Amino acid sequence: MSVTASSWHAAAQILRRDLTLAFRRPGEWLQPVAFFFIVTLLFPLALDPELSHLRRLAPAALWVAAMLSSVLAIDFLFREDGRDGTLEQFALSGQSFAWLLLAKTAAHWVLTGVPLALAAPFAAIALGAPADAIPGVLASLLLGSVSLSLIGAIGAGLTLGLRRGGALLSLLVLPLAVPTLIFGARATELSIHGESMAGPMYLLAALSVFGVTVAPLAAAAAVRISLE
Amino acid sequence: MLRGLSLRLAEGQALQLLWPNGAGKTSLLRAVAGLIPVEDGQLLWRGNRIEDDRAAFCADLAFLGHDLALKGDLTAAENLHFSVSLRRRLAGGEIKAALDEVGLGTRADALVRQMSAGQQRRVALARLGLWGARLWLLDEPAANLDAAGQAVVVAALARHLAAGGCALISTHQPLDLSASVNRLWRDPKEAA
Amino acid sequence: MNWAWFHRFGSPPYFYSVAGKIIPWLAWPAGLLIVAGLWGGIVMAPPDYQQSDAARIMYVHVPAAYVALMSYTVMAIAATVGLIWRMKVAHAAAAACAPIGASFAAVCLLTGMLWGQPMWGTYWAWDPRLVSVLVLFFFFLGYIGLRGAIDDVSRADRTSAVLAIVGFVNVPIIHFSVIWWNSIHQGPSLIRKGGPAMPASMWVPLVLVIFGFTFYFYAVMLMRTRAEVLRRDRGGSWVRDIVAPQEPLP
Amino acid sequence: MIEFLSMSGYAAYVWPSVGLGIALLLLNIHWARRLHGQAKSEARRRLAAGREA
Repeated sequence: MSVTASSWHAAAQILRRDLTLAFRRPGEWLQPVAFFFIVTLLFPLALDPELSHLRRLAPAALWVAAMLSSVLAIDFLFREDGRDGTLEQFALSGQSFAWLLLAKTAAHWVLTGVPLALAAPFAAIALGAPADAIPGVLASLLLGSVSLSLIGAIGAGLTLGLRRGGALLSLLVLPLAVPTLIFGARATELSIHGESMAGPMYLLAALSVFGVTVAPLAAAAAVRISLE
Repeated sequence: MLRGLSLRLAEGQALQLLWPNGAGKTSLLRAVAGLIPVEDGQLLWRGNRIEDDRAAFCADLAFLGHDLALKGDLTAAENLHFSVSLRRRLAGGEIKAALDEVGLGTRADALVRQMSAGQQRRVALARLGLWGARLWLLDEPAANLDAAGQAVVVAALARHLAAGGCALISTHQPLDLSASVNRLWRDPKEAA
Repeated sequence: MNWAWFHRFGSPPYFYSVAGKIIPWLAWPAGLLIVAGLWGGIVMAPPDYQQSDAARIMYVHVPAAYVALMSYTVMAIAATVGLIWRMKVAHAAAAACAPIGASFAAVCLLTGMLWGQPMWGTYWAWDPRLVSVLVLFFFFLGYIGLRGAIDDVSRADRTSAVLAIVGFVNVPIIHFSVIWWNSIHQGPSLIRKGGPAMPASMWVPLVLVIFGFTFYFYAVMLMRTRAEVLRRDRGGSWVRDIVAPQEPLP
Repeated sequence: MIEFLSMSGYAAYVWPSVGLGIALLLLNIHWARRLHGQAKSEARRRLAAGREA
């Protein structure tokens, strides 16, 4: 993957276009955030609403909800561009295909990962986390959602040729996301207890870096096959 | 699946594939573009094997398939701006001029979703000129177009060929491109 | 080095006939090794001084875990070969590995649970190795699901090959993250580490069963691959000679 | 003999495990053979259909 000035230009165009499209149709990216809220807020209803109990559960609830809503959102990542021929034009643009898909994944992260991370502190407070934990919760979900989006891009590429990704997509993506869940939930837990979350955050960052190098290549290979 | 094909295009030449439906016109165009792997055989562009330098070939290539790669929620001008920017930087006024050429100058700021199928195809045709590619691969370029729209295709092709480009065009309906196209290929079994 | 043999294996009729000849040479040693190993482990070996006779579950559990991991490795290698050299036989082999691996992973999990109940007092403990095998099991399911969801054989082959490779890259990451996770909040009461080194009367049968299972895996894998190759080439002329050799041509 | 079968009280865990292991080996052979049989019969059907056509 060779990245030149014109590839940066192309990537910026993809980001700009996807953000423009999203703002013209806000429903699509608001839905996963709403879903995230609903799932986290189901936990107190299913459990007992004692805040000290909920606090123990908060990291798990936040991260399971984040993973589910990210899988829900990822199905849209390549689907529309695949259907209307845009991905074909990406493949024929002369730019590195993996690079363009990485740009699309980045746009997707801005539209789903960032809102999710911004919503998480509210959900965390509702689950009994102290206000001091807000920066930690925000940071851990912000970083963790990067690798969730990248793993999701692989899954979205693999299921692009299918009529519906659905349950199969989650079966492919969720096992791959186990490390993200472990380190992310641990980071959130530490921040809720007011301890240093540096350790798991480094590991989350490592996962993201690894994802940036591997996921676009795998997604590009899978998408190319589905374009035939 | 296609077998035993051989064809050659020179500068300023356009070849119209008038094969019957299901003969593999689309597959041939997609294979030339590199979207489908060629199992046996080779593709040369300017004398070099395409897989040796795909980026250079893609820079010379404009592909217009069944799917127009237009976003309904973007305007015609925004769509053009995006698809050209993937390849090169645009100068001011280029998009306006290109839309004028396909007769959509007044519709530049209309959402593509609100256009008719024929108008959408014209937007896609405007893109071809902006790319500045040498080789056009057009799959049914005149689908959904009325007589005036077909004239737009013919004029665009004529400009392209006069500038030294070449084109490979598939049409199943009797589209008269004789004003610009100089070779016809009616049956995949004939050699061309 | 001469690679002609490698390319010959890419030809379905050659593979079909050679694999057919190899299978008995794998199956007989497999049967002998497994019978000898199980006999040695379950009848002859002394009971473990800590776990008593429950430790005999090991003679099924450990080899099953080993084969599950091995079949994932073989699947990823076959998928890579298929993707790089466009070799249909390799894709067929990768497809053959998944159901076998899934069944061995399932048995590994079930026997692990049967071992856990008397030893740990619970059928399921969040032991990192058990969790890793569980994730491996889900990988196999996802692979089988993806393959089944794509109708076009060639596309199914290559798409699932990408998944196999991605999963293979991730298996070690998942394994280590699970160990790390386990070390931060697992109570120490459940899992006893190692115990004393085993006497030869215990580990020799275990090694025999592991070798036996390995031979068995390759035999069954080749059987499935042959079936898969036959199914894909069902219109080919060599298939006609196999399924209806006596009938004269019209 | 009964002492051996009782596995010093762990019979309920040991024997099902051994059973699972043996069932696993037999079933995998059975499935592989069935797959082969299906592939053959399908090829035969195709061949017959090809001759009639």
